[in-house]
Amino acid sequence: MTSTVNILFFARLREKMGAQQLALAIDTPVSLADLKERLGEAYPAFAELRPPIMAAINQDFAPDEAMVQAGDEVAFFPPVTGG
Amino acid sequence: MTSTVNILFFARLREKMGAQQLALAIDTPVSLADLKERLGEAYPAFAELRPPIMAAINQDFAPDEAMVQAGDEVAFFPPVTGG
Amino acid sequence: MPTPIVRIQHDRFDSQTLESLLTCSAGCGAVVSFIGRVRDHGDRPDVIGLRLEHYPAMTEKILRRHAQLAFERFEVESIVLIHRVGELLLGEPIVGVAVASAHRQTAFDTAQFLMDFLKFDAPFWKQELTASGQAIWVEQKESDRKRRQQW
Amino acid sequence: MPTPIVRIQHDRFDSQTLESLLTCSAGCGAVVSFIGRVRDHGDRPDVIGLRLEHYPAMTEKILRRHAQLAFERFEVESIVLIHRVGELLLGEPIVGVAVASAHRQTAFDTAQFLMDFLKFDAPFWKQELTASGQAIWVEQKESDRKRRQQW
Repeated sequence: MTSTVNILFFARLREKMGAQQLALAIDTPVSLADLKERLGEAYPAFAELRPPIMAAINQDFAPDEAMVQAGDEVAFFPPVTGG
Repeated sequence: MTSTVNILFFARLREKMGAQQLALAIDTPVSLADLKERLGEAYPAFAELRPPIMAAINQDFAPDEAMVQAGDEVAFFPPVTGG
Repeated sequence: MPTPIVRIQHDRFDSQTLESLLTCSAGCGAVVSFIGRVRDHGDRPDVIGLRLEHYPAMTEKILRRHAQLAFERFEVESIVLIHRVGELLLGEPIVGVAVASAHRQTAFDTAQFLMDFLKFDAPFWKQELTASGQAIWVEQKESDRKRRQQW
Repeated sequence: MPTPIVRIQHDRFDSQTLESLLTCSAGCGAVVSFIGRVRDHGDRPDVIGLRLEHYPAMTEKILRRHAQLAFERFEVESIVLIHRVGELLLGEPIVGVAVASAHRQTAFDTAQFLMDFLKFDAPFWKQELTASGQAIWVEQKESDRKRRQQW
């Protein structure tokens, strides 16, 4: 089933992507690793982002193996530097 | 040389001695241990104080071997409980 | 379990703000507070301020979870967490943590636990603003990673 | 070396008092404060307050020396120590410590160092006042002796 996944970018990644948010049409469920692969194909700027890149699914940190479901909110960002 | 040493008591010791302060005529210099011995002879209440008893000479903690000079201020008190 | 007070705000705050939000019953013997401020020596010497970005929905969720973890782990009565976002000048408070507990050591441990977690897990990103008009992203520090892992 | 602010007083104080006495330059990134309060569970369950006695000349000398030791040992910018004497009611602050430093861990360590020393070396003695009109001297805690020795 093809769904639209909402993807957010923060800080340096937001700047490099030139967008805070974009939507990706993708078959779900899909692993975060596969979603990143597809995102890099659709947006060359994503493929060029240099690591480390952190990810969150529905506002929780998520590893590459985590599954993204239809309607989930995915976010990519650099290591945090608050406090 | 016989001097007058000023002696202070605090907290439980002050209550047991019934005095905040007393003067003792004693040959100086004298070790704190000897001064305590003489104090116990002159004031039976002092001999009856139960340990632990801390001592200070001129507002610094002092062990039994420390020497008391003429004009020094000696203080006896229980372990501290501030903060 | 008590509810932590979590605030993410543009407005300045001070120790009085933290104290007024903290609950401290008759059994509360110790209050520890920490305030982090914008320093003039960040990664760059000519920094004149910071700009703080965050991921609003996640920030609040993570900070509340940290506080819940602290309530499970330590015997504390009340926790306040304040983190600022937006543009901050030198000397201004960035982050504030206050903890009330029956005991001193517990209050100190909890405040440090909360700060160590926050530094590593809360989705805030800092840019240093320099006198020459640059805005440069701050890198995460290895020392913060180590502190987080010690718990 | 900086001069610590040391106050021994009857009057109440709060976090605002500590903050206002603390010096915090542009290089100061961290402020840690501790406030100890009168609890309703001291050695006795029916305590309604405390009476604090001290040895004035020695108290001031010892607290200043503790602060000097802290300045020698830790890279801190400013230290404030306030200790109350006289009669205190439940919930009132007894002791306050505030430390300003460039770094968070240093500020936390210094505040704990100061409290651990104060608990064991500063000539204050506490009496618990009970509902039944008794005034009972508090005993020194073994845990405080151990904390002091760890430094």
